[in-house]
Amino acid sequence: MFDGYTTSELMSIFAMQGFAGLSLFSVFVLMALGLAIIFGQMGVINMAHGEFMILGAYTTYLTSSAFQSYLPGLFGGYFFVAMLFAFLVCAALGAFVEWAMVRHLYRRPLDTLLATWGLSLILQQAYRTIFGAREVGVTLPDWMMGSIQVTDMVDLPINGLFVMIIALSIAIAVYFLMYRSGWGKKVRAVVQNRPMAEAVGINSAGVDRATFALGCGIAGIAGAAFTMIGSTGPSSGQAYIVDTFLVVVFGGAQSLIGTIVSAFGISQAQSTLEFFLSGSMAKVLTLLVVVGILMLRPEGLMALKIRR
Amino acid sequence: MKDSPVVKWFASREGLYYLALALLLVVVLPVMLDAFRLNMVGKYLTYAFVAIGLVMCWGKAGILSLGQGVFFGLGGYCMAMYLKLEASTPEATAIQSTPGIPDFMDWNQITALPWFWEPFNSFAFTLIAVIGVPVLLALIIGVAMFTRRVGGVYFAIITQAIAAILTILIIGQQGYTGGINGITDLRTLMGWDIRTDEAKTALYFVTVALLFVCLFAARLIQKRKLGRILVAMNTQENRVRFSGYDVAAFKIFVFCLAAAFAGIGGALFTLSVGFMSPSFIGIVASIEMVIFCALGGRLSILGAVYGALLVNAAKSGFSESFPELWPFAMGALFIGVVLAFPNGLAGLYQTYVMPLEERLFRRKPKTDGSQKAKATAPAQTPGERGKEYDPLIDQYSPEKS
Amino acid sequence: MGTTDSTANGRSFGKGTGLRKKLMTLAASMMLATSAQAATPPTSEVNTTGLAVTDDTVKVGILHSITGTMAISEIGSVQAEKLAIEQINASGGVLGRQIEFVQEDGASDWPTFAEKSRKLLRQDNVAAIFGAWTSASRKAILPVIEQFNGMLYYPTFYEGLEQSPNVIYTGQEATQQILASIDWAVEEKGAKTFYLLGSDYIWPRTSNKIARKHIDKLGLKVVGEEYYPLGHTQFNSVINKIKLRKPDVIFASVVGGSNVAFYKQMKAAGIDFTKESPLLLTISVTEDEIRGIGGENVEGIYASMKYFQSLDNPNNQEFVAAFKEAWGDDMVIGDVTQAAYLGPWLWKMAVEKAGSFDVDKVREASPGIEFTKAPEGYVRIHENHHLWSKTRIGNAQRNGQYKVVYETEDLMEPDPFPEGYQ
Amino acid sequence: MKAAKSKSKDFLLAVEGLTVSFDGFKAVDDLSFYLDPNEIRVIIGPNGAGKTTVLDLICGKTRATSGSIRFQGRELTKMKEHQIVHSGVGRKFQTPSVFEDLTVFENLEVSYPQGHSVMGALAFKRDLAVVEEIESVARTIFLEDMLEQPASLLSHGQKQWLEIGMLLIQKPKLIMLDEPVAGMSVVERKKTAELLKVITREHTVLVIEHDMQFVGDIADRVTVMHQGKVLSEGSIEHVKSDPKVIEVYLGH
Repeated sequence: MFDGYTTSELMSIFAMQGFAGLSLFSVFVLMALGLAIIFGQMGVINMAHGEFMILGAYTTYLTSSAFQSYLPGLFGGYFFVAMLFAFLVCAALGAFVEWAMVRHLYRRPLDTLLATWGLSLILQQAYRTIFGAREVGVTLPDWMMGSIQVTDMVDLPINGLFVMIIALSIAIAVYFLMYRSGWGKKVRAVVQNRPMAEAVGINSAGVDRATFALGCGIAGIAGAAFTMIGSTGPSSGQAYIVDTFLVVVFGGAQSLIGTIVSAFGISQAQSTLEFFLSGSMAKVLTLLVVVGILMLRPEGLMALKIRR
Repeated sequence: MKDSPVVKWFASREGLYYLALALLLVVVLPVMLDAFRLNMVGKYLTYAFVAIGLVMCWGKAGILSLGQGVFFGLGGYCMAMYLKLEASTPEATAIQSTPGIPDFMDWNQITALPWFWEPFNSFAFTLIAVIGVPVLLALIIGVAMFTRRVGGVYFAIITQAIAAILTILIIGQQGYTGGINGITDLRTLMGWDIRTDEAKTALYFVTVALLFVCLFAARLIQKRKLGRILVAMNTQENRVRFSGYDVAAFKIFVFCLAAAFAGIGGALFTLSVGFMSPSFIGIVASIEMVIFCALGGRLSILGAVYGALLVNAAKSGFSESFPELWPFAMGALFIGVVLAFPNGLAGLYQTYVMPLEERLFRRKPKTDGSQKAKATAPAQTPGERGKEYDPLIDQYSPEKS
Repeated sequence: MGTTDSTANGRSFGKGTGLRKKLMTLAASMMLATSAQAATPPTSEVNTTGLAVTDDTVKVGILHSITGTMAISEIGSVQAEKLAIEQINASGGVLGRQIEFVQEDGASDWPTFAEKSRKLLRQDNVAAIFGAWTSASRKAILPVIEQFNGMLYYPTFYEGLEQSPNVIYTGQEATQQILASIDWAVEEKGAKTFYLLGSDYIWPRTSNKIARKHIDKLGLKVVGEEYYPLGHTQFNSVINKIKLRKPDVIFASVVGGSNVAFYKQMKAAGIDFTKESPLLLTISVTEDEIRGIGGENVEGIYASMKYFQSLDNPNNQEFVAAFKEAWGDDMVIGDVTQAAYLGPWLWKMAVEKAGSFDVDKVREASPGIEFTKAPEGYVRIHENHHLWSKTRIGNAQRNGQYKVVYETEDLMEPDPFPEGYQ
Repeated sequence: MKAAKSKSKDFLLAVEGLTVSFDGFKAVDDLSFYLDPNEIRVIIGPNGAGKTTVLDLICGKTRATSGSIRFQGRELTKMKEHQIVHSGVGRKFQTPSVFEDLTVFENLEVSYPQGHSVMGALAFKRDLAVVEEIESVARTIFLEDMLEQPASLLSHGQKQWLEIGMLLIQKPKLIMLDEPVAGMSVVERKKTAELLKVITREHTVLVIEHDMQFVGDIADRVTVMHQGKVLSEGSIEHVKSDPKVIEVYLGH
């Protein structure tokens, strides 16, 4: 299939394809980080994760409308404000959901799956009632929609770069929060041994709520970022849920590093296959490979070997 | 006659539950409803097959599959392939560029029937495939997963991924599968027009009959040691393993059983609705099937039947009067059942209705429940022990699920 | 002719200054007027098959998804059909009877469509159904509607390969939409190479099959053909392939949420559609879709449809005004919405031509029906139950509207089973 | 280490060079020991010495990194758990793990060594022989009056006995018990010791225990483990007087 192209053309395409893989990678990382915290660290199967992302996207939409109406001069920078709002709104809803629903189900992980699925139905219909069944168009500041021309053929999309930067910064922030801060220690203590953590004076209910809220908040930021590359509609969130869970499970549920490694592996596989095959077959093959590897190695890529 | 075990069983409390269901499905509903509504009930009942399988697989053995739609769909597709071939006679498809093959193949420039369609010309093969294909896939998945001890949440997510893969595959290979439209416009079964009211009513009764076959099969398993081991496995997998059981084999068995039930349900669905499409294979359909089971009571096979009936009836009813509210109601149902009634309808029945029954039964001391005490004749003992084991009276411990 | 009269009344409604209340009073006075003037034919004459027709009302069904993933697309059709029914009622109804509609939700689920269509035909005994959107939902309804001899008015542009006596297809079938647009791209824009891209289901695949045959016939070249699963949101790889193969035209039939991702990512990858290199020609992006994608992301693309909201003719101006008045100023109207609006009118005219609500008579009366007041201009029902209509090319503007740059001179003949394209 | 003689058919169980490591940490390190038929062997050792891991390795719950476990001449390290059980090894866990949803009778019935395949379990009939066997075991474990009780209603000690009973009914040759008297009252302890005495008439028993009093009551020989290795082995008096043992264990 590469007949008749010059070497420089091919080099450019490979460079662009590498970039495509990287930007898919950052999309996966963004999707999966919030879930890795909620599912990996807390064991809650949050099927409404996609809906939290879309809530972030709608928040961005509202923020952009507000800026257009009231602060048109600052429109270029609204996105940062929107991400903050998205985080706060989603975290607040997350905290509420944890309080009302999830905390009763910590010992029944499969039941969290059903309850959060119910939540996702309700959220979807709520979006439909509030924002209408149609997708909303989120207007982006012009500087975000362009591309940087590196060579004649190589254009790097700015929004792709931007998503990458967000993904990277959030991944680093989460890493420091979970592994380098006192709060992270508490979270891990609660995850590993709840009664013991309580015995040493950790408010485990508070930690749970904050952790769940954090995971939802990150989903919100992901949703905000996805307005740049995807659609914002009541049921857009469902498109992400299978991929997201596979990324987290494939990485080894309890390992954040594993999540990143698996996001990298899956995204590279998918984007390479997409280049050579049709989109549908690429997707099927990628999923099959992931499921196949999971069958051989159920604990995921980076599971801790624990002495039980 | 009076002493025949069958009569005795029907007079027992458990027997009465089955009688009540039979009465409802065979007499009350057909009398009350017109052919159209009865056909809808028949469609709901095809979901009950999946729900019974889920009770065995999830409620009893603790294996939550989010891919039951896959097996339902495969059973349905097998039946649909047979019916489609019957409908695609060279005369009926004369306007096609290749007459005699299903219309969607013609649209996709396929000029000969693909090899894997050929056997579906045979009705006998189709009947075997309806159960065989889902069971075979379940066997492959089961062997791969359970021998490697994949369980719980991981199993749920992997089955979900399998549902996603199959959906994309079926939609993508539309020349062979009918794509997103599915296999439509099915008319006759061995020359018998399945679209008429009479046929639909007849199919309804076939569905009810097969449903009871599956119910009794599930009940038999529950009553046997096999059923006890399934429950035991759910709570103390290691103890079962170190009591000398090959846990994986039992899990594979119950997963295949659930797949077989789902396949039967799917085939009946195709017959009663008249087409099959990939939307039954997907994740949404699969999760909805879990809620039928959860609402009815995840430990009760009878509850599962009522669950499937009620959720679907509510869905139709609600969406006729308040279409916008339906998703809210459905969502609330999920959350409510999980939070407030983890045992579903069967659990509620057990808590509120059974005490009343208890009083009724106590006035008549000559029912079988009174033989609880160790019988003096040792020959009696083996049979009588465990007779109190009722599907509805199972203890449920949510934290172990 | 009754037909012209009633549409004229419809126009007066469209221009009407305001509120629904006014509409209602208008409708009421209209009713009085008709019943006083023209004698309404007795029910026993116009309804011999047990449809839900009384001396002053007739029941029809509206069957679209208002929940689930397809609600996004189908709501516009519901709105258009309701508007048409209101206008028809305001103008005196059909054979002197007011239309009552029973609305059912297909819930984006094909069996539900089948179930609800059975309900409409068996329980509600509706005289006609306006509904379905996706091919899959139509395929699900089709056996039911043929079995119980109902009448379906189906609004969406679709893949063809179908011709049911019980369906009137008010949208375009694939050849109408595709052939003219490729000819246009070749003649006006000098296109030589094409890249075909679509969502993975029957309509894009059939459309691309027709496009490919036509391109072959013209002696030109298809340099890529590609399908993505519905709901797919990552298009970077295909964008790279497009950059590598440098087609003159990207012929796109991506649908739903994927659209948004596709156009945003194209734009971000530095492809400026206004430069027309490559030129993007779509058959799936109506004004409705642009609202979700964002006008700035599709500025410069070309769409081939039979209707654009910006069409400059008096019929359309009235229609757009009435639609906005009924459903809000921020509404946009796409091709399918307009086609859905035709349904009730075409049915009314067929009923009045037949002088009966009986489905068989309505079917017989349908071919040859002309609707001169159609927003798209003029349409006529073909023997094959599809519509004769013009095909137009629109150029997308930043404000989300299309500017019509080309229109076929003659009406395109509908050809659901195109010879040589199968 | 008097058991330095190499493999001989006389041993019921011969563990040689057994090693398992978790991510580099060797929980059991080149461990060897041998059990004679009908012996009661107690393994003691400080926390983390690898005692429970040894039982896990023998019954197949954990897979050895290297080394061999021969039981009546058959290599266990390559067998599946249920095959190990069928070859005659029974194992009781530290925390009582009985089926709380089932009655005592059913608990014992599930363990009855028949109908272990799927189809077998479907066809399994509760005949007179089964009932008699269950009743006899129930007498041994002091639960003959509680057969119809759900296991969830039993006391902690009774659950421990029930689990031992579930092992007995399998008729294993080797019974492995992990801290069988932990959490028991004084009376229950005494009864358990009695029970073990009865059991050893027909079985070889391998016990992990902390309670030195109890160890003294029952043990034929004692193996002391420390950091995954055998520190000392012999009679209770022998190990009690071994200075290495005193230093790491008894001295605390």
